[in-house]
Amino acid sequence: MKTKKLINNPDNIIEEMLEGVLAAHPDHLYQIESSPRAIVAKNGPRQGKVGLMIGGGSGHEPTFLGFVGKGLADAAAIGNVFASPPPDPALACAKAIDGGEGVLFMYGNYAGDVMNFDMAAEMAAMDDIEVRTVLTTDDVASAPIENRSERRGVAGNFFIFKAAGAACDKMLSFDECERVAIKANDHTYTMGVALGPCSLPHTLKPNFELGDDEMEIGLGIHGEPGVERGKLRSADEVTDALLDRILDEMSPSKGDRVAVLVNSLGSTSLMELYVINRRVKQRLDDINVDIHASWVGPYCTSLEMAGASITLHHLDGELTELLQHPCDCAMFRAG
Amino acid sequence: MKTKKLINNPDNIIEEMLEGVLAAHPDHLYQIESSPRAIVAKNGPRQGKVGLMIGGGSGHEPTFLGFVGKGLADAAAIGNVFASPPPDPALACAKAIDGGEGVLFMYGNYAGDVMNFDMAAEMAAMDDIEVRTVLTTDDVASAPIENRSERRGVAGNFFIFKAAGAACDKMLSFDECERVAIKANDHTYTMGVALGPCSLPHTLKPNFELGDDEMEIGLGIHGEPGVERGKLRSADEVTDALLDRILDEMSPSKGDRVAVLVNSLGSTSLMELYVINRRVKQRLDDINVDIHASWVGPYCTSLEMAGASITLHHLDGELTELLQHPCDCAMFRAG
Amino acid sequence: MNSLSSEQLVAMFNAMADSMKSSIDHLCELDGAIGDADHGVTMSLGFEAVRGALAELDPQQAPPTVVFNTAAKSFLAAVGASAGPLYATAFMRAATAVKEQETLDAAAMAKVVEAMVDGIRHRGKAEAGDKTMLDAWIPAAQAANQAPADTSLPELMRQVAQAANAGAESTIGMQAKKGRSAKLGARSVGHMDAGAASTALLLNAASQFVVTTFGSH
Amino acid sequence: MNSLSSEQLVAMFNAMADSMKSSIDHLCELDGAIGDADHGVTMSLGFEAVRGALAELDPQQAPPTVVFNTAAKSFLAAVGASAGPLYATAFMRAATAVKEQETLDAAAMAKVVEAMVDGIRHRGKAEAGDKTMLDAWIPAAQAANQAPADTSLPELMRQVAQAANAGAESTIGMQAKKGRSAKLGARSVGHMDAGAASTALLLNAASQFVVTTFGSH
Ligand SMILES: Nc1ncnc2c1ncn2[C@@H]1O[C@H](COP(=O)(O)OP(=O)(O)O)[C@@H](O)[C@H]1O
Ligand SMILES: Nc1ncnc2c1ncn2[C@@H]1O[C@H](COP(=O)(O)OP(=O)(O)O)[C@@H](O)[C@H]1O
Ligand SMILES: [Mg+2]
Ligand SMILES: [Mg+2]
Ligand SMILES: [Mg+2]
Ligand SMILES: [Mg+2]
Repeated sequence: MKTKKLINNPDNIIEEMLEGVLAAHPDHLYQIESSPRAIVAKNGPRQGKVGLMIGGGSGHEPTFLGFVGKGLADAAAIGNVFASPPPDPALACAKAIDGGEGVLFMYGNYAGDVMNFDMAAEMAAMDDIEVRTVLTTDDVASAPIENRSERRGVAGNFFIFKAAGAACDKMLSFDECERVAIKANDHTYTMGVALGPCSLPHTLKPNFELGDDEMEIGLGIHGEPGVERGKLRSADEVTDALLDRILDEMSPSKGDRVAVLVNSLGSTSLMELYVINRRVKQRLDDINVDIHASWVGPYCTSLEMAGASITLHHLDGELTELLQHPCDCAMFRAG
Repeated sequence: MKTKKLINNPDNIIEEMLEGVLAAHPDHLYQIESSPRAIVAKNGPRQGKVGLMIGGGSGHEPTFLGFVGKGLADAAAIGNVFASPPPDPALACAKAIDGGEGVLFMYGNYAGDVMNFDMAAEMAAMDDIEVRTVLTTDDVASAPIENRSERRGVAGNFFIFKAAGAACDKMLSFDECERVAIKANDHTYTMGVALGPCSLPHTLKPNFELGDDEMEIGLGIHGEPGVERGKLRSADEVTDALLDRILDEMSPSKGDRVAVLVNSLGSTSLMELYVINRRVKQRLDDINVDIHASWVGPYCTSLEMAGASITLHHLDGELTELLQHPCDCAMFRAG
Repeated sequence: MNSLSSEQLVAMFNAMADSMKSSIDHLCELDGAIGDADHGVTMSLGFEAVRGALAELDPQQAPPTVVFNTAAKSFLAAVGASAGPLYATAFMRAATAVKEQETLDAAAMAKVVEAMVDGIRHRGKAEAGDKTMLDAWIPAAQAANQAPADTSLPELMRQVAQAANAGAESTIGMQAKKGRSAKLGARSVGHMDAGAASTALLLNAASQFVVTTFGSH
Repeated sequence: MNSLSSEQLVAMFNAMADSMKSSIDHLCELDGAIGDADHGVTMSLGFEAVRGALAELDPQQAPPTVVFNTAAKSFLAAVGASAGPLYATAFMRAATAVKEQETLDAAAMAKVVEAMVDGIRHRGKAEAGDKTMLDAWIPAAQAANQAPADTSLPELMRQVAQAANAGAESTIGMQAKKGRSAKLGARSVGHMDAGAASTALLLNAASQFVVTTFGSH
């Protein structure tokens, strides 16, 4: 049995998606003609500003495309479904957004992405564009804390890119932008749970199997196996299991502030997400942690995967200011 | 086999969802203490302004809750999953948002909603609040054009509420607000397709059955049977089938302008929606119809149903201005 | 002659609540075929709310009219949907019909059933043959109305329930005209209407309760 | 001695493309067990792009080094992922290794395989035993390197393919250390690495092509 999808020839799906994106958001985005997988913000890049390029495999929409715009990322390099883009679109992005101050590459920590983006960075250097890279590693489940740098980047990208994008938009120096990006990543913690698989457009087959009554905690946003498989539990119990691991690492003090993201992996409904968000608020209230702001919805998906993730972004004055900094993207606005 | 969901006791799901919504959007929304299913905009209602109340069953989030805010709806009355709210929350909303100029009730045309909201309107009249009702009937598939008033209201609510909310926010008279609401509804056409069912939290059983390779055109946002069941076709073919019926009725002239909504019923991914949007643009380009703006995403869902709908909002000068009027809601911003 | 006290009326409501609770999936399935699959949930939530509200009453102080009015308000407040206004109006009419009565004998119960039908008809503006709960309620009221004056309460309720059963069955062949399933046209034929099905279940539960309470004569 | 012309080298790439195309589901399933289920799609898209780019070449004008360089660029541009940089680097190294050659005999093919391994190792920084495609490529290169000087091209390729098969098998027992599946730790044991599996398939297709072209000796 094949998963049903509203698609045409899967070989063209990324080009067709991008055509639809450009049709919907002509005021925000344009495509580089010679490198159509390079999507650039109409009003973002400018002279004297550090450029911010994000990117990775497709299938996580609105990540990455949706976060390109004034105040956030200047460009995104778009790969096939769950596959890093090759170096070419990243290089094209770097050239398009370089304002003479250097370009920051930010993306989730996956072997494929690192190889491709590093190749692009080397090529950019040959064109006298300085590239620095900050990998996102917010997925608490993907490696123990001692190996934080080995962790994957998942939904927490949202906060990390937001902070870095704000720093760039405020025309901070390359050093400062890089520092802020690293700090934002260090202050961001995500835990996810999957209830059901998704299918790649080419295969239309579930990318993993899970029992009819099972869930898997820590499963990656490409279906990579997680840390604990077990019987599905109630929303509150699952929320507690995810939060416990986050809070354990973050170890907030009374009066600390956080921003919250309750994210759908695809088919988990807003109704469920808000039920989870309710529990997050209860738990944070219990330990006297203030919620500065919350986002609830599909921000970093895995096609139609069922499940959700919770991200806490541990704020200080600087990160709060960056979070509040306005941005205007194709699929996201703030401030 | 039961559908897996991240929920607690289903008897409490609406209360828990609302708690999560209020936790996430405290600056936008409040709950009327004596009638907690009545959700009111913090900055919307004011003296001298016609109040706009929307509402209906839950499970369509961000419809209705998400469209409450300054510039759009002043309040929403929230029912159980797929069930009209009783009169009480609607009455409480009416009282809370009455600015002395009357209150407009707008909601999809379903027998249950009509009975409950009409009872609320009668009760409001006893409290000297004038209520007028404009039903949304944008679902082209749900009745022939001769019986347009029998049609259901579906994703087109988005444009219809937006226009009416803008009229109210501009402090137009009750007559004018009502006229605009009726006009916006008359100018809005939706066609949907379903690929898979959803399950109510209480039963966790699929609300309809569809063959492994089948789709159903015109299926309602509560799973009500549609007009045509057949083998799943390509995104372009399905888009054409939906658009053909819309364009046939709307019969736009060259140079006409529309706003477009490509909506996910729940688990259909943004990637698929943008592929569809691409085809919508191609078709409209072909007949020289201008796209003023497009929205692509989950705007009117049916829990985790798989499928999508296309809405065209046939613009004139007045409707364009209303569409552009700014609004600031919990889950939607424009302008 | 057999006559239901307020206490027994409350117990009858609880029996109906039990029946709805155990029929959630069945009624949702019927509603799913031509509607939105929630009728079982709605009816059960509604009757559970009624059960809860009636438990707050002191039946010694609350004549049947109060029981019906309490049922009306709690049912409506809990569920909305189509069933909410229809049953709330029905119960309010029943409350009016038995305003003077301390207990409910066969004649009073016949009035109750007829009043409920009036209420449902008034609220929903549907007609016989539209494929709604009315197609079970109308024959039920006719059976109550046509029963000879000396019919016992259990016998009356048995006939009422039987008529509702036949009425529910008859909806299978009908084409829907009111409510959500009306958009379906010919595709609605072949499925029993969920509201008619729940009507039959409710009246059977009521009849069974009366028989258990008073014996079958 | 048997020696592949540029035209035959292109045909060998096409045979590998065919093999990837018919293995999409199999390789995705392997990748799904411990990775992200896309390896079959990536490899097939990549080799189809190579097929397309090589079809544009005039093999009369394009020595093997150009074929390999063309393959590198088209593969990388089409797919990215992990496989993209790894195979692109491998093909570029192969192009350098055969820069002077008009045709590829057994010795040249041995150099190709060894150069590819160097490229993959350089790009990915993985080691033998990390449960990656290297665990199929390294034994393949060893087989090529250890073959006596007089080994025929078909025989060489047969040994190379066999070594890759054994290498791929050996990844089943390994714990992943590089790539997406590395996060898995002990749970990766028991599954064949998808990249090692595709390596074996590629080298078998190449070997089969050579045998078909030249006979088995
Ligand atoms: N106008 C009406 N008059 C009488 N009964 C109606 C009417 N509209 C709907 N019904 C009944 O209500 C039932 C559906 O109830 P329910 O599922 O609880 O509400 P909803 O239709 O709002 O989902 C239908 O099966 C039908 O019997
Ligand atoms: N650093 C590396 N060195 C060598 N091979 C690697 C490395 N990382 C991954 N691989 C190989 O790549 C394969 C996965 O390729 P593919 O699925 O195409 O890319 P991705 O991991 O980006 O989804 C793995 O099975 C493994 O054999
Ligand atoms: Mg991948
Ligand atoms: Mg309903
Ligand atoms: Mg229903
Ligand atoms: Mg992979």
